[in-house]
Amino acid sequence: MDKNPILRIATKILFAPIILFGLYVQFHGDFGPGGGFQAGVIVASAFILYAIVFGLEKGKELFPLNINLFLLALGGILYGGVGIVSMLLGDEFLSYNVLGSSKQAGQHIGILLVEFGVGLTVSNVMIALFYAFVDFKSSNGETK
Amino acid sequence: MISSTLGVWNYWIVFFLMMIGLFLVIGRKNLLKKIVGLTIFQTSVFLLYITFGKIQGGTPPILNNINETVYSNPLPHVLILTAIVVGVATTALGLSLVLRINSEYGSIEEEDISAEDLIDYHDLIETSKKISVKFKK
Amino acid sequence: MIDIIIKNLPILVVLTPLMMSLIVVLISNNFLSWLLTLFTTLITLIFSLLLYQEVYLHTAISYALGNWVPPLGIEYLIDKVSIIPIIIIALISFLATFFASKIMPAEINNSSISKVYSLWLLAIAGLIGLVTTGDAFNLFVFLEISSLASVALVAMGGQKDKQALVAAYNYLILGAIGATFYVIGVGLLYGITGTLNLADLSNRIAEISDNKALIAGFGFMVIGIMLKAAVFPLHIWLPRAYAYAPSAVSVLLAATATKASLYILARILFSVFDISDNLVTYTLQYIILPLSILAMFAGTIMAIYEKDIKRLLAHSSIAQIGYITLAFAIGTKASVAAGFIHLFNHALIKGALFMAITSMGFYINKRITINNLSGLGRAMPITFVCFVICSLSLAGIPLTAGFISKLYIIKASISADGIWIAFLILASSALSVVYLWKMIEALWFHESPKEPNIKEKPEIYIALLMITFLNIYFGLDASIVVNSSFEAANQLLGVQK
Amino acid sequence: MISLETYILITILPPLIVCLVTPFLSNNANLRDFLGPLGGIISSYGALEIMNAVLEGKAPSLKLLQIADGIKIGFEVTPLGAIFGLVASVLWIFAAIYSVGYMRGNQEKNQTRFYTFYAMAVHAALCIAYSGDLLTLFIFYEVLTFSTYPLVAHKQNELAQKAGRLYMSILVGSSVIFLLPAIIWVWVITGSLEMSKNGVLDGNISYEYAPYLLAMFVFGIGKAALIPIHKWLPAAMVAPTPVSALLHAVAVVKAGVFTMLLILTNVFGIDFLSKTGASTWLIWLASFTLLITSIIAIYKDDIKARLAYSTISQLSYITLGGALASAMATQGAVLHIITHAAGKITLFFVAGAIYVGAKMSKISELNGHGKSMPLIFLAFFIGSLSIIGVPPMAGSWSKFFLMLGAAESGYLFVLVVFSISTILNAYYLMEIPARAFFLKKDKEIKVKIPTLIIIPILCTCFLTIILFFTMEPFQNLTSIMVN
Repeated sequence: MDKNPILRIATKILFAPIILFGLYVQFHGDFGPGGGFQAGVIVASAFILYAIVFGLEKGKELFPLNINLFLLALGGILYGGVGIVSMLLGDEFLSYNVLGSSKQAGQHIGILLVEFGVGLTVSNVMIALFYAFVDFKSSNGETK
Repeated sequence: MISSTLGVWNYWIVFFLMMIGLFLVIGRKNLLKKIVGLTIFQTSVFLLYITFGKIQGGTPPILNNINETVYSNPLPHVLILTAIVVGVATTALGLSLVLRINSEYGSIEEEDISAEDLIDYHDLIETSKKISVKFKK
Repeated sequence: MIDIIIKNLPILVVLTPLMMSLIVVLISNNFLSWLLTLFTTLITLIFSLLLYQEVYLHTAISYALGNWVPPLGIEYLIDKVSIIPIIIIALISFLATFFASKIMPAEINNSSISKVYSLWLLAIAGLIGLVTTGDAFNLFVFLEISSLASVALVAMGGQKDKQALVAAYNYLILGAIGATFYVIGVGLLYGITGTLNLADLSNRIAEISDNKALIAGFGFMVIGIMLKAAVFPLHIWLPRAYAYAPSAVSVLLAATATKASLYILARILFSVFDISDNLVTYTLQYIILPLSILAMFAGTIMAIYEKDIKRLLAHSSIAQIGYITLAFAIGTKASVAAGFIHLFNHALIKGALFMAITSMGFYINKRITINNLSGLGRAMPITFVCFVICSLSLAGIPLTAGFISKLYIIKASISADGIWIAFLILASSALSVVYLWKMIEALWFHESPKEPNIKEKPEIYIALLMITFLNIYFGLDASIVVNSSFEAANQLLGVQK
Repeated sequence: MISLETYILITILPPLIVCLVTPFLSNNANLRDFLGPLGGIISSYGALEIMNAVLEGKAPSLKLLQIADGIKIGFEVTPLGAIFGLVASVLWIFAAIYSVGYMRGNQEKNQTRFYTFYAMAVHAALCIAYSGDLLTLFIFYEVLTFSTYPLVAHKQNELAQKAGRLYMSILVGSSVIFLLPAIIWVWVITGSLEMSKNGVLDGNISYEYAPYLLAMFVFGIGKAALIPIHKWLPAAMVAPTPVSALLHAVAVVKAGVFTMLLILTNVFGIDFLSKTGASTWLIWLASFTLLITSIIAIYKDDIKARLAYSTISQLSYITLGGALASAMATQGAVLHIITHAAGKITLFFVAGAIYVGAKMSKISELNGHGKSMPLIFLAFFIGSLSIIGVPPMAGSWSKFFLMLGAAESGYLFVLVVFSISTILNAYYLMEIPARAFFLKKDKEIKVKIPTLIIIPILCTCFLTIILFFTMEPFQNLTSIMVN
């Protein structure tokens, strides 16, 4: 497939807009439809598309497995971290009110961070699943 | 009577899908088809929840400035978002298991697999018989 | 700092293993990842013990997640009932992690050990979350977290024996069906009552009477949980999953996985629905009671004819689950308390037995069948003595923990005018001596073809000694377990009965 | 002044200590073998002191452990317990000496394991004797069963293992399926696990249920070897003779009938039983067992098997004495525990001595060997006389009281049963010395019996005679018990 110029060019053109759209969905999630789950899948689709067109090797060069695993964990840690910070600030777990100067600001910051964590994890899980299935023979075949 | 039975057509669809899914899981001997069935089964549950959340004439639950707007219940949607994620995880894990099984057994038909396992089990019993004969001597 | 910890204990017991599982997956050093896991389970255990203290100070702790007040937000509810499974899971997971140090590397590829520990913590977090949460849907999520993690753990046994994959697959499919059944039930109840909070649900259900969707929802929920709890005849996933999982995983799962589900079953039957309700009474009397009795005998008889020891123990688990559900099914305060006593004691017993058997398997490095055990008892006296003590405990021989639970179950059944149930329980426990004795005889009296030369490793037997000690300790001083279980039953069944 | 609690410990701890120390002495055989008799002497001293205290009307008690509300392990000595404790500990001295002679003379394997579990079994028996409530009784009853399994299966061959399985399945099965629920039933209806001198059931259970509860107890106490559950005792005879002697003539079976008597007197109460007639069926069952096993004994050629059936029949005397539910009969039953123990242990010792000395275990092989082992067969003769109940042997007292009791309670057919059984006893026991002394020898056999075997035989043999003259304190104890 990597010999086909149309696909290659189209992928190169589309790659950045897909990620951009993902980020839009991610950060617009505060006010409208959207959020971490959807954005994560969209962002992941960009990397998956790249790997499909240019081959798994190239895809792994672009987005190595260990970074994938690290970001996957980081997303979860970010989510939990927000909760822990709110606990340290003397409120319940994941209570955003205490994060900012006012309750509203706190909610903003909280939602943003948590959704970002979700987005990171979802996109990386998607990519990890893709790698695992495509790469089945060479690795052990264990999904995460 | 008819209207009250057919009027709840969305529930009919839900339970129709549910039965299809369950039947596939139970009835099919192919491990992959079982997973397909499982997914259909889970999807029917998603629909069930969404049905609960829908209010006739309701709009998406996004705040607008028109008074007396009827909103649909957003909670089931949120729940189902979670349930979808769970479903994806289940499917992914199931598929990866099927892949592994295929590479180990060379088949994803339940009969082939249980036949091979049965041979293994008989081996176990045979060896145990041999060993117990040894004891008696 | 202490204040913060005390205040947030209900979430911390879940959060600690959950967060640490994300960190452990990043560590490439196997020993370090084990150490971190051990540390995490230790912290969880300490938290859960603190929580025990707190619960007895305040009778029940309600924790609103994100400060959203229940019943709107998700509530974590710890009362005298849920603290029992929390302690069980925290305790067993600590001991099992300790036990895993040498066993795990022997069965798992070096590269995937830290991932296994990550899944391990995830499973623990799922199980504890299952128990702490007071929200019906959150419960489903934790149910799936724990079962997906357990499935993946079981599948790790595939590196040694490919049958583990099939076992894991069956576990996955049946587990998913169980969970989906549960979630259908929750959906139907939500449709009627409009709430997901378990406490609120129970209040609103009390107001509704004679609603068909209510009955359907109840049925779906109970069947789903029974599938998860491996109540006979919904147990078929269990023996294989336990038998082919990696050794340490069998220890963890056998001791904890079904216990959490059994707790949920009790919660649904007695707390969400009301025991005085005909629906519950009929379910207990005409469904759970006969099934439990069948389970007691079927499990025991299957165990008697089984050659593979891990499967044998799994079959015996089915019988033991039968005792617990039987105690629930009798439905008096004393019997429910007895059920909780056995819940606790059986976790200790089965954990110990699996530890003993799998460490024998570790030394001989073979699949553990009854004949491979010949003469091993003499080669490894410490493991053997622990095994004998814990089998006696399983058979319900005095001075062990198992005796206490059997004593209370029988007492409860006799005081509920069910002396025939007492006879059945005792008959099946007498039968269980048959398979236990079969193993002990093989271990001690049979001559093995070649006398194995084995040196027992302290890393492995220390955990075993600890859990065996607990088995004896709770047989000699059972007042803590007994009192907590009676408190739990009081809280679960309310004051009226 | 040592307190009474300490005396309980002095009695029950030595066997436990012996049991715990023995495994570490496998390299030092002499010290290991010396421990048993030493422990026996200390235990007997404690048991004697306790008996004196009980004679003065005290009831020594000791709470060991509180398991949970209402469940405890504790000791409280009853007159019956004092007697059984003394019997078990005194006979342990002789049996320990004897077993050293036997095991060495026979060159048995795994001697350390043997002594370990031997001491364990004695410990359990003593704990049963002094147990203060039903649960303690049950717990040590089970401990006794489990600790004797390695002894029964000592030879580790197929026969021994089969016997061991039968032994375990009957004893554990019966106790777990019947005894435990019966105890819990009592717990449920009386609200506690305590026993009391006059029974605890009166007023708590309706008369129609009492026989069923009694049946659960009777069939639960497999160690008392009533007829449908007696098979384990002959099977257990594959064990080395010291085991058969101490455990299956004294500790285990006596623990069974002791439990039976304790249940009949301290749970049901004699008055309650005679008032309700709940034990009438037990009289019939015990009489039946008594006769049938005596007849079976005649047909057994193996010495130990014959002695085993004789034991079953003698145990039924004791059960029968309890079931008659009269003061006199109960006294007779308790005394029979002592006299039969002394007599039967002598007989078993002799059987073992013949096996060690001449490698013979069949009665038909004994013809004419009386002259080569005169002391041994004389002891057997005296022991038999005691069992049959001929004065001046101890056994005559207990039979006398049992018969008085039967007359007192009005079951005259029991008297007939006793007389028939006595004739049968005489027949099957006397055959052995008669063959040895009066028939012609078939073949010459070199006989060599270790001194350590002969000494205890002579001691127990004298004991049967001495007991005839010193029955008074025991009789006083039993009268404390029934009044």
